[in-house]
Amino acid sequence: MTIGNNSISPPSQLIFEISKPGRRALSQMVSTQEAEAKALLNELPAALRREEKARLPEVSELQAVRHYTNLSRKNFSIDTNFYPLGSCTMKYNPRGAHRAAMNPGYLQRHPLRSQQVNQGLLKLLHELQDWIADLTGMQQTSLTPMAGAQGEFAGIAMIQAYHNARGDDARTEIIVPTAAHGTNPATAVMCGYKVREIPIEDSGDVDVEALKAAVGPQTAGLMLTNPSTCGVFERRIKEIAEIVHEAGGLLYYDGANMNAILGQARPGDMGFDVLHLNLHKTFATPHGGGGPGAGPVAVNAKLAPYLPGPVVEEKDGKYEWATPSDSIGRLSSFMGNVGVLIRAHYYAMTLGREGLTDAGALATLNANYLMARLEKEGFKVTFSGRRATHEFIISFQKETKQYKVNAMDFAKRLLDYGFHAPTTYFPLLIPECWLIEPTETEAKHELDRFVDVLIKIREEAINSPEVVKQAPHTLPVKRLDDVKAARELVLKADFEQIDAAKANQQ
Amino acid sequence: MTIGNNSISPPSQLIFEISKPGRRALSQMVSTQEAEAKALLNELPAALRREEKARLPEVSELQAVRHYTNLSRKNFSIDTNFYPLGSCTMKYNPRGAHRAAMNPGYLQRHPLRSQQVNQGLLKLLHELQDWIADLTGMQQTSLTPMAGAQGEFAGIAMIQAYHNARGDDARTEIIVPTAAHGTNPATAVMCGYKVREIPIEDSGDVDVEALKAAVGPQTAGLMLTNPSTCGVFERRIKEIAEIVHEAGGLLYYDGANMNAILGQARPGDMGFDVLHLNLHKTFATPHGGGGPGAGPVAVNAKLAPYLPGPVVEEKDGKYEWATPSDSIGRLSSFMGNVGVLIRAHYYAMTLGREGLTDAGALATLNANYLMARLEKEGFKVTFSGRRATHEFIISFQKETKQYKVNAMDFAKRLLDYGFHAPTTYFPLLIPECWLIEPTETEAKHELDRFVDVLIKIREEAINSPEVVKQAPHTLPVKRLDDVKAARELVLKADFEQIDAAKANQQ
Amino acid sequence: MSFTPHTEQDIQEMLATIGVSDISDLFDEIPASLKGFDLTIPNQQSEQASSIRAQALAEMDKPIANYIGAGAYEHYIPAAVWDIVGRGEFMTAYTPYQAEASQGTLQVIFEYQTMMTQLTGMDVSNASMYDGATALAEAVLMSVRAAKKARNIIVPKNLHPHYREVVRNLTHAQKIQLIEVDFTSEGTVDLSALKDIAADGLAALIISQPNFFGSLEDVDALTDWAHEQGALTIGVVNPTSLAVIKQPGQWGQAGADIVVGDGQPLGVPLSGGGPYFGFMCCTQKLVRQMPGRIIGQTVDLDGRTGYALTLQAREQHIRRSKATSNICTNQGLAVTAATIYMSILGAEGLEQVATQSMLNTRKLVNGLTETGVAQAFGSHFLYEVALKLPMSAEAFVTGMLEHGIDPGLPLSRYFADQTDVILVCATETKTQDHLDAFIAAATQVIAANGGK
Amino acid sequence: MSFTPHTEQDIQEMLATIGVSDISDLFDEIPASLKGFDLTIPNQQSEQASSIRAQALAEMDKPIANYIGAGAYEHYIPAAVWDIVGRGEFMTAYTPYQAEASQGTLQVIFEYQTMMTQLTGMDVSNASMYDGATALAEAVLMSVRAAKKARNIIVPKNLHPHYREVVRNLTHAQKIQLIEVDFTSEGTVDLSALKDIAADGLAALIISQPNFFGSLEDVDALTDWAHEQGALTIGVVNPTSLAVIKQPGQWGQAGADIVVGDGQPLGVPLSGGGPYFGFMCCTQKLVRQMPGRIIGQTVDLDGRTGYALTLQAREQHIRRSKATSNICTNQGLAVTAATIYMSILGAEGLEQVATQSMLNTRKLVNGLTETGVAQAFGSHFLYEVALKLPMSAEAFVTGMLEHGIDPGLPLSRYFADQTDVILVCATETKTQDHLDAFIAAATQVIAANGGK
Ligand SMILES: Cc1ncc(COP(=O)(O)O)c(C=O)c1O
Ligand SMILES: Cc1ncc(COP(=O)(O)O)c(C=O)c1O
Repeated sequence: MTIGNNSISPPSQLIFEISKPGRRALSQMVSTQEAEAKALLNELPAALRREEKARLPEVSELQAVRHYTNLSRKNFSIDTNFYPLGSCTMKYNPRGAHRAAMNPGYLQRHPLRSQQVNQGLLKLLHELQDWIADLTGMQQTSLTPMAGAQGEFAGIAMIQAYHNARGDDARTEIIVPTAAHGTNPATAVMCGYKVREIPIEDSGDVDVEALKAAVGPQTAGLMLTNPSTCGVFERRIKEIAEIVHEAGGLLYYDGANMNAILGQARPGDMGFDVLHLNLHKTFATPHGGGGPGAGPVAVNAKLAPYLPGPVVEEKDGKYEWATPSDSIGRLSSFMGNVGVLIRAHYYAMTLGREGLTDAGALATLNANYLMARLEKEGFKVTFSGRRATHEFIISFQKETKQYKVNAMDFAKRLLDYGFHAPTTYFPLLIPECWLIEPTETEAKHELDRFVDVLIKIREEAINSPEVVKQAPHTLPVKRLDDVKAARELVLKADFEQIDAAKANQQ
Repeated sequence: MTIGNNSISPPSQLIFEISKPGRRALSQMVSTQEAEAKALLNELPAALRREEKARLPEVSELQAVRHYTNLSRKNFSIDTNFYPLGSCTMKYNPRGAHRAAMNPGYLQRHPLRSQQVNQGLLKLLHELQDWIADLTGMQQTSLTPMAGAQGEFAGIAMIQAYHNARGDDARTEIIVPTAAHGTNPATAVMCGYKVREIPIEDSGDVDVEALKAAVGPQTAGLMLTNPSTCGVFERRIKEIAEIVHEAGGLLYYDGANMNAILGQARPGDMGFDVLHLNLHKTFATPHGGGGPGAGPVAVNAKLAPYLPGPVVEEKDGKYEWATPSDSIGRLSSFMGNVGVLIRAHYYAMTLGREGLTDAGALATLNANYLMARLEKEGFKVTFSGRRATHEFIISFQKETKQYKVNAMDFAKRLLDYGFHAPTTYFPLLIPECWLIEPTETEAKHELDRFVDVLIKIREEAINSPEVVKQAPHTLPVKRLDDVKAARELVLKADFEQIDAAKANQQ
Repeated sequence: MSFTPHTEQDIQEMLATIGVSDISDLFDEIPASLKGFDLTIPNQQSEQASSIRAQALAEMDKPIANYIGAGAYEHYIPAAVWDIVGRGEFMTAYTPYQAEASQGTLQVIFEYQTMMTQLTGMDVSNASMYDGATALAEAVLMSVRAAKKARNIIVPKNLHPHYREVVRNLTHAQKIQLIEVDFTSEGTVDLSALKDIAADGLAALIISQPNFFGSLEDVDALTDWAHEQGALTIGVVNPTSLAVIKQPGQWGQAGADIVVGDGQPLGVPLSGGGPYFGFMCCTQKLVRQMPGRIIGQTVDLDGRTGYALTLQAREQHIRRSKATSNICTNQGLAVTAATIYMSILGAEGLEQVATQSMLNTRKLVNGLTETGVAQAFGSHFLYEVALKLPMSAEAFVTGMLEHGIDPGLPLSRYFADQTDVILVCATETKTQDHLDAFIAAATQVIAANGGK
Repeated sequence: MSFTPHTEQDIQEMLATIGVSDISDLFDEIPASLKGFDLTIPNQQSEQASSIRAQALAEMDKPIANYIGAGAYEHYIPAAVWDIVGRGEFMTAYTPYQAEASQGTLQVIFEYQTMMTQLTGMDVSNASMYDGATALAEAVLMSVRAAKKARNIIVPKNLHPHYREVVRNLTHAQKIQLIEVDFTSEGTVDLSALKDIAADGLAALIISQPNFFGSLEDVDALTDWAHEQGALTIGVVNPTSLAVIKQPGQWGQAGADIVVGDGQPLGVPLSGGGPYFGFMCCTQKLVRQMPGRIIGQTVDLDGRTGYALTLQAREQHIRRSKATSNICTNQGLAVTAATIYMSILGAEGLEQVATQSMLNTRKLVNGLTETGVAQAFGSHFLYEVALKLPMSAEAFVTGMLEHGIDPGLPLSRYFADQTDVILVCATETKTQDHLDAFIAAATQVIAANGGK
């Protein structure tokens, strides 16, 4: 007798399995001049024409709607679950911002629309540029980078351009702490730099002595997040800035963690020369299951001439696209992820200075509260004794040893209880860790439930470890075999198999 | 070891349980003049003022979004499931129609907007009036009735007004077949009539002899669906019409089943004098979990002067609200469910005459195919030998006797397999029945799966009847106790209990 | 074109299974004389073409600043509301007949019922009626059922004229006597006229608070008077206003018996006239007389809480000709919107909506004083008010439309003698700029007409 | 104001648990010198106020008929697409790191990968890049990684100028040599010029089909030439066009090696410039050099099919400084839209979009002949074409804007000598009325400028 949902419902079909030759979502019929239109194909030389149609799905509109609606239901999301993914700032994405971005007035606008009829959008972007500079303590902003990583690229490219412009071209290294996000070293390499890693201390702060030893005439710059990915505030930040500046390097601020210090402290005041923000984190735009985001960069006066273009400038009440004098140039096809920028503008406009400050404060309160509660319940907080910022780290090293139930097992079991797992195994240098970021939009009640569930899972780990190690049990699939996925690469649907299965059915 | 979703997730909370005094979805703060605005309350006499605030939820925007998003996920719906609910025409609700109705140009429009600036909407409604008359073979339409039942009221009230106007006021009875939908007799009573029921024959057709015996000078009219709720076409419809007309009565057509004969036959040609359509069925507007629908009425020349108002008239290219000369008057606050009417207009405009005809044809094909397959698999088709229309009836009388597993048990178990159940125990006169309406927007593959699952459930009924009798097992709740619901009426949240539970938690 | 998924091959296979050769064979029971007509409805077209046309129709009329209330109110609706309401699982579900597969809809309605009882101060609520006017008509029928013999209903003349008409049209076949009662120069019910009406056969008194003119009634006195006559009180209220004025459950000594109204102000867009929804609440005593769907809490086989349609024996699909009403499909989706709207606003938010609307309407009245505009009736009002103009109200409307403003509803459309009175409503959606624009335009229009 | 749910009581309880008395204590590790600045960003406001302002900004500019293509194409998007994409479960999820809780997103991307390989005729696809230009830059880096030693890339001058610029800016730090090659009077790559380039050190040839001028290249010859030199071919294509023109997998003898482009035409609104998404496909051989996320099929503990991120060892979050790219967040939601769009249209629908667009563009060209407008280059084109005007293109744009038409992109903005050439595109969204209006307006504008 099998009654579970998993056991009686067929496995999720691919849209290609639903497809049937000759079927059309007929409402999408485009043209009443079909014959005339298709005849044009004959005017093209045969060598240029496509011979066989692509095997795209042939489904009705309802089949498509039902298929993708049901697929969506297999996701955890902010709208359905607590999602305390550290470093990712999964907070509420205001529906008002979504509405603002979906305004037909914007949706229909071509990126190269003549500027005299594009003033509303340019004005909006100009405001956002100003607000970002204001909140970060910088002087000027370019909104074009498409995500955090591209913001990093823009920043490091500007640092490079700055040194080059001064003929200071023996600087070949970017310094990055070991705890840094993977995009930091990867970016430095894309910009042609060598990466020099420096360790962090037990306190979570950068090892300043190691930094001193690392800087020199070869130092182009330092990339740093603050608060760091260890979930603590880099207390000696001004000293760090001085060390790097004295060595002739510049400081890049990875703004992924800016949510913690919104309205509390500004990277510009700390001594950073350039930064990016992840609007999809700090400015509450949705992550979309992997993007789009936006990673605007802001700079101090030193780097302003190098900003990537286009930026928006105001002249006599008219707005126009412009390219800074020594710009590192264009980094993407058009003007960045405008729809994301509209959402961020809406968010900043609605919260205003009080709201943004509150967001940082309550994000920090939530993290510190959750950390305090977990520590009291006997979980191992990695940087105990420090303030949590908007996130903090716990480690399951002890549980892994004692019960053979590791951080990933705890994470998977958490899914069964309806919570998305925190970030696992990041930063890489802390064993069996979780980086937990509750964000300011979660209620105390939710945090308390989270603690209760973790306690329960720990009991399960002791009493019935297999339940935890084989988790999840209640999701559309059980634990997936990652190794097989990478070993026997299947990266697209197998039409032969689909056709054979269909032939069999008949 | 409990791993099922039901066992580890807490029961669904009420929004009031999430609520906390003093919490606000702050983005909804209305006013920067709050003090000034609230001071106005003091100008009202104390006796008119509210003393204690209503206990509405106090939640954040995310809490509301998450709560209601998650609640929605506990529904079956057309967008997620095959939903072959007989008589309800659960077909695909085009998203294009939804977009048309959600156009801000309409959403912001007050119902009493000055007509000179309301021309677009009036034109749309005028077109829809014409199209409905055209498709039904009638002369004129009023769009105001809010749903099928109100359409019926309008129709019977018009019949009454017609007789009254002719001084023919001894007509006190409305004839209704026993298979009729409950709204028919209920409507007749609301209009002050006595209901006279006539039986149907074994073939599913109305017993014409019984009808002959029933009619007389007391007959105000007959209410009939065709195809009937037995899922067959009333073959002697013209004879029936003559009998009623000769007795001085009029014929009302309940258009709930019009989907079957769209473009194939027209009630007006059958001899009906008045009808309603359920736009939420035949014209594919969504049912919304129980409405809104729209039940426009269309009439022949005899009844045109009595149509409920307002209707839209055109004069020299200008459109205006008007009231027919001997109107039965206004039946609702404004002008019917305009948003539903916009969707229906879009649907009719998109499908056009070919598409609407196809819809009827393929709805009929789907029903006949499903009926043929089920009959071949040994299920009892009630009106075997007849053509199915867009729906048909099967009966589980045999299974109920043999395995003690009844139609409701089969229905509940079907839910476990991801299909919504057909209409159960309707029409009331057929024991242990299902009324099955697949609609034209479902694919053959879906119908085949339905047959496979029914076969499987029958096997379960034989081999492990308890599984079926206790079904469903995989939904958010197991079988619910209807009797308790009616006996121990709990019709709202119990705040005392909620407060006590909260106090306990602390 | 249609939204059908059938391939030609599907159709052939299906026909073969059925045992016919053509789809037309499936219609062979339809008499030939009924077939073969021509339709005049246009040809099919693509979604793109339909979309262009739908949008063109919607934009045929320019947006206009609306100051009409009169039973439908322009309020700001948080973006979250319809984003959630529009989810397929809410929008494309049917009435929750299969409770286990409809817990979403059912719990929403249960929460809605709770909220409505809180707002009105009544014991129970149903799951919705079509709209405010039909809800009132059903309340009248309900009061007559409850009263057993009495069939007289007092209908004040300051009740919304559409409501009066709908009550008449929906109840007259059931031999119900509607007795009209006049209003005073304050615009409120004439208590002395009331006292001339015989208690005999009186089933209910209808009280509209605020009434059609926006004036506030002495609800305590009216309620107590009705109860003294052995009649029920039926309150007709604006739900938003209940955030600030006395809830019907507290009217007089014993409270109202049935409360109805239009739920549109609670998160439902104006949308040219609907869909809105009617709400209906009553005392516990009357619950079995209530029409429409009602959701009850219950438990499942495991003892888990769940929700289901209940008291279905009142309804037409079970009780047929003996049902409390013929209503079947109601306004479920609009109710879902209202439930989410109330959750996001809360009582405090609703109070802000009401008080800011009051402030805006007052600003308008004050701003118009100079032009010679004055309140038509002397009574207290909230955010809708009848204003006496120094010119014809219809001419005023025509003039204001030139300025892109639909300034209100001329009372003359319902009360022939009130040619210079207009019903005006400025809700919280109006900014100071809007109000200033109204005042400036009105000043011009009135001046052009010869001034005050 | 913020979207926080904390009550004052919550805050006090939480502070007590933490053991501090004020939230400001939680920031006591931040040096005092960093605190206490003033912000100039405006005060908080309500959703209603923000909404009014957001809408006012959006409507500051009137809608305008758009005939610009140049890398972003106006196509009709079925309403269903964004209704489903906008569901919270798609929109508010993160990158699918926890595969079991992200099967929705993962399966969508797996289906997307399949569709893109079908459309391009390539072996594999990744899960998206930022946009077309960055995808091309990544393809260049990828080709250099694959080539091991060779670092020269041929970039035709008829490649979209923005793409050329982005390739330069994103690759120059890695010492990649970009060799420009000219175009002929037909607007297509000058094969003879190509032959002058040394095969030595050649990593790849970029082919844009159609190219920036809308002209179709001899892709077979170009592909074969590159392969003969031992270089890879990188195709830059418009995905919609692949419904009608030869898929890159079939170019020449062996097919292209890497194919990129902007996915925007597949159901993503123009939206002022984004978010769009870049797609990237390649041969199986190159898969491990591919940047970005890739989804693979696998099984769960029960043997059930499921999907997961795979080949993560290429990515920065695992491989850090040795990663194939620094890309992390990509354009997932736009990919979801494209997947649903392609499902609803199918190959047949996409072909109709392309051919109707071709027809419309031809109608425009034909309608303009009388005014002295002619094709600037003689080659075959699809639905984008460079037109030579009898007047300055910039002046033409200014004139057409008066008629509510943004008529195309003056080539002079990128090619100083092409002052009278404009790049025009009329997709399937244009009706005969639109085209007639364009022709009438253009006739007037040209006449006003002295005629042909
Ligand atoms: C600390 C840190 N830096 C950089 C990034 C990269 O940002 P994005 O994913 O927007 O490219 C992230 C986000 O994942 C991050 O958490
Ligand atoms: C046959 C029949 N008649 C009448 C109705 C009543 O229509 P409505 O629910 O729109 O009032 C229905 C729908 O439930 C029906 O199926």
